[in-house]
Amino acid sequence: MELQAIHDTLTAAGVAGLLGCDEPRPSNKKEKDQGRSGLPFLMVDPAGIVPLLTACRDMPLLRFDLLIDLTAADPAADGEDLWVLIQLLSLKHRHRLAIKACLPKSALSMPSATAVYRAADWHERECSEMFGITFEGHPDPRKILLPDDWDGYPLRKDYEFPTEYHGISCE
Amino acid sequence: MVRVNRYFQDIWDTLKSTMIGMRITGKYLLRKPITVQYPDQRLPIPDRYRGIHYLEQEKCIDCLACARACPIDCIEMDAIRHGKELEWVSFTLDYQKCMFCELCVYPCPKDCIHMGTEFALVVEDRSELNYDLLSFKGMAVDARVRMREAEEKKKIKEAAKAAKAAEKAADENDGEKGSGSDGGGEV
Amino acid sequence: MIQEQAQQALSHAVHPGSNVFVRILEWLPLPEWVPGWVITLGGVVIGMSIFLAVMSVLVMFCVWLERKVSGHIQCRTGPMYAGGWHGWAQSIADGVKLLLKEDTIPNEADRTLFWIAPAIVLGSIFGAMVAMPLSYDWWFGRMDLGVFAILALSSTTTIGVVMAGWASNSKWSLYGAMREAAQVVAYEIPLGLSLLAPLFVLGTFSLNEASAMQSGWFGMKWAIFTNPFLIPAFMIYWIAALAETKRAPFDLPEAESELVAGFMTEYSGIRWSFFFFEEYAAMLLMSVLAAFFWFGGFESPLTGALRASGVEETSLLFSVVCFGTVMIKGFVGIFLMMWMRWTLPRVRIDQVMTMGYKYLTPLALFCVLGAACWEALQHLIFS
Amino acid sequence: MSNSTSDQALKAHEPSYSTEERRTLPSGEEEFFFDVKTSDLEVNMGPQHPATHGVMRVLIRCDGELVTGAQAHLGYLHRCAEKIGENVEWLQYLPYTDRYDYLAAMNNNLGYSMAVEALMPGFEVPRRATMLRTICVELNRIASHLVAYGTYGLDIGAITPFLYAFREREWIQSLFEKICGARLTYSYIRIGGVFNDAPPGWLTEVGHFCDVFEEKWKEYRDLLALNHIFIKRTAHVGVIPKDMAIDFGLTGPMLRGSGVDFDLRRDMPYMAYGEAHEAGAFDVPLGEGEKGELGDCWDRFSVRVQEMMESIKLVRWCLEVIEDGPIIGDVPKVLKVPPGEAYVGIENPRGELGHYVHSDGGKIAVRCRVRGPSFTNLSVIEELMVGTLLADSVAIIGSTDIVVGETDR
Repeated sequence: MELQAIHDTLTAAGVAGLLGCDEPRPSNKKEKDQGRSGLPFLMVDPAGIVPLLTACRDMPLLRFDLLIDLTAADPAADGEDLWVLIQLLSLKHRHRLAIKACLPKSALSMPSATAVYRAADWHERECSEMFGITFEGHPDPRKILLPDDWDGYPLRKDYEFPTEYHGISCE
Repeated sequence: MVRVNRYFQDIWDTLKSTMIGMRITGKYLLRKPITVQYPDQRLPIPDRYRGIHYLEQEKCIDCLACARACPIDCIEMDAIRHGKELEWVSFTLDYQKCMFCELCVYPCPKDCIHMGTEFALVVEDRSELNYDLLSFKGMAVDARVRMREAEEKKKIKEAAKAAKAAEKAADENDGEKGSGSDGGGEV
Repeated sequence: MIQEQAQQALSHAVHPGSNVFVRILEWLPLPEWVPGWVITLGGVVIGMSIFLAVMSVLVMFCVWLERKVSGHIQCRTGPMYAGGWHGWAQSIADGVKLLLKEDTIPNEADRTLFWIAPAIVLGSIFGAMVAMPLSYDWWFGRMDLGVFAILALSSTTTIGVVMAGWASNSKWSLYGAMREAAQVVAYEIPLGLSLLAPLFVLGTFSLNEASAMQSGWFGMKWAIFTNPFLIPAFMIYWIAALAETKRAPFDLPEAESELVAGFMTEYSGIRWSFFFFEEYAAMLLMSVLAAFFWFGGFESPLTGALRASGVEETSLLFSVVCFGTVMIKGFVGIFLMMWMRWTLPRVRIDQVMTMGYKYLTPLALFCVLGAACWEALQHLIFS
Repeated sequence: MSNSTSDQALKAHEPSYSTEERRTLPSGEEEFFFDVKTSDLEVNMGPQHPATHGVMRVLIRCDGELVTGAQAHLGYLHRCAEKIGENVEWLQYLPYTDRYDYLAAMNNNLGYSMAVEALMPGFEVPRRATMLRTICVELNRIASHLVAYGTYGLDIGAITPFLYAFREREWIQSLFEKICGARLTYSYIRIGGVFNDAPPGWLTEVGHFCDVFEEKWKEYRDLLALNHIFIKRTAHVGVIPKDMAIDFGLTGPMLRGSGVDFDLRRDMPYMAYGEAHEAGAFDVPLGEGEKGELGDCWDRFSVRVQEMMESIKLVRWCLEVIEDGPIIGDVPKVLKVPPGEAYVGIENPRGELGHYVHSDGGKIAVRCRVRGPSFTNLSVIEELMVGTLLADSVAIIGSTDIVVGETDR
């Protein structure tokens, strides 16, 4: 199913928190628009992620069984938002869905998806240590790849590389 | 009864599959080993092997294309320009960093940096891993041999080409007399 | 008839013969004034040295063989350099290396136990080997209950292993030790029971006598050919022996993919090599025991031929042939152990227990019963 | 032996134990009780342990041989692959992709290249390049599954199958060495196509390899997969039911081992796989619970063993249809990728390898996310290991076939 159809299906089911589709567009030199290539995204409100994912998983037309990936991106150092990106896959209908939720850097907190997909568990742990996003309701919010005492969020664009770690020079 | 059956089935299966396994291992016990005794015997190394680099210094124009292409910045070069002539100061490749990805070879406009077949980076000190690629220094023996062979081949090719060109030029000369004979007849 | 046969067999098995120690002393030109206790002591010392040397060489050969066999099974060559021809000196080189290695004891270890454990392991297995005759005429310690001595002493190694595991103060070592204890206790039973079957047939506990009992049929009256129930009994014995010697597929005490190196995780250098030695010595012992009770011991057509041509059993030639025969049989067994090791995956601890108690023990009992019935039947028919 | 302080159940249990107790019986005699104080044993499996397939640590709480709790600790091999992706040029990141799943570097190259190609509108990979890619990827899948096969044998205690597997793997590596010059970190499949064309005679040798491998494959199966001890060790162990596999987001052989019929190559075809499937070049083997329950370790192992054969079929098909032509599309030396975002998932030997790349039109990626299949597949072990024996926990870790370079990236 194409993204627009998925969006319509979700809207018809009355799922809240949909903010439209972000579809690729060809470049337009007249308007100095470079265009955007690649993959279409479903823009959603981070606060309503749990009911949305539940709907995606349970609606017979969608049946997104697998949460393939949950990650974040910091598009610009001076930008105001972080993006949380979720990739879903349906085994039955063989289609994918990419979800993008914009989180303001001032309030990096969103509900955890672990109740819907247990696959989200480790992905959220990684995401939160790398970007500093708090996933509320996560059962085990420890760091996963980084040491427990690591400062800063390495994948943020404004991350400053440490000069030393426990007396070991990082230069 | 099912349990009794399974009891004896288990015994039978274990014995049978053990025998099958021992037949396979026993078969290889009697075959010739496939390994070679490494330092004495060596397997052939293919031509495309990505080993330690070698540089054709006289071709290099100090354009830094390879250094820019390197993902880890392990190539450094320095040369002083005297008009068209280059006076080389250094061309170093740090094998502590190098990951032999061959990305430096492709962008070279003069096709002068290559990867050789030598792979043993055995040194007594880490600093020795900073190889100087100039004037065959740090280049493996077989790479040198290969380079010489390639040069000879090239020379033969060029000679053949030149001969052909000369012939052609001669033909042309025959055709239209009076035109200049700058066809490149000198070899 | 059987009794006659037995008496005839025993008549040449129990010839006066003598201990290797005493032989050496008899051979030495000692003056008469030397006191008796010096001779005895000297005999013991010299005898023990020879014994240790012979056994060590055999064990080292086992180690080398293991590496070659495993190598060729895996399409490799095994050791090729040390000593020249196919790395024959690899074991010696390794021994020297292990001797020179730093001897480390973990800080938190129980030093005394840590120190004693390898000695117990090696001591008990070599103690058991004393009961192993080398020929009708050559032996170190003559025992009428040789099988008992071997079984008893060889299972003492467990104490050493448990000690090592406990003393190392490492969790993996502890696991290894506990597994060893459980496993060896479980497999003592089928091992003993399956040995009972040939003991019935041969009617003796002595290894010498067992061999002599199989000397008929031109040296081919091996126990396994005389009684069909001895074939399954041998298979049970073999599996139990693998478990006793901690060989794959029963190498749970050291299971390298689960327990790192099991009870010897913390051992290094020469102390570790003691455990290693023990394993191969135990293999040799178990194979030789099988050779004595199933496969004719010293007997082979060669001994039959010698006997027919009137060579004395006490002669040097006969002894050498006997020794060679039993060693060849023993090494065939060792080779079989190695072949199995490099073929089979490891079983799990609960499966080890199940196999020991639920499969091998009842089957061994059945074999004993069957062997006894067969013997009785034979007796009824032939007498 | 450290006591667990975090386990509430254990704490609540503790007061009932006592080391020594004295009480007077009604008859007036004094009686002593000595009770052995027991506690669970916490064992660190790793970071350096033969069963963890790399530097990973699993903290196991054991009651004797029984595992009562497990917690995986990752990050020992974290090499900042994603951060590096944001700091080097598009093409320069290629050698780094070799290094997260170092057993299937071709697949990583392919995943990354396809993700970047997805950002270049209208870009098409030449046909010969696609075929060379498919051959290399499938050969690499065999090589990777051979390691999975061999090391799983090691975990279970059989050493010889490992060396047999590596014998064929060495051959595959030599083939790769001939085509790209490296044995492990290939960097062969690049954005737009492949680096080198196949040298003369290479395709014939690949065909020869396929013939030989088919025979050896039967030996693999008989020697290990059908060995009764091996079956006893792996069947009924680490059972992942269908819904659990889906809930945990497992992919690849882990998912198929649980009987879920899904393979990206067939169901969401990329490259030439759709065409290959139509031509009947490959099937998707599934776990059937043949020797135990559906979704046990044996099923997962068996799926991998069978997939090797399917890959051979695919390679054969490619060798049939491959034709001459260019091996790389028109890609500039310094690549500037149009702005956009793309997520491309491909079927890695371990499952879905996804790359999310975000370009702002420059020479360097804004975000380069790697979704490693091992990472997700590993998350299931904490749950699986509880209630098994220590030896089973090794079998379970082995059956996930993780590459720690990829879980930690």
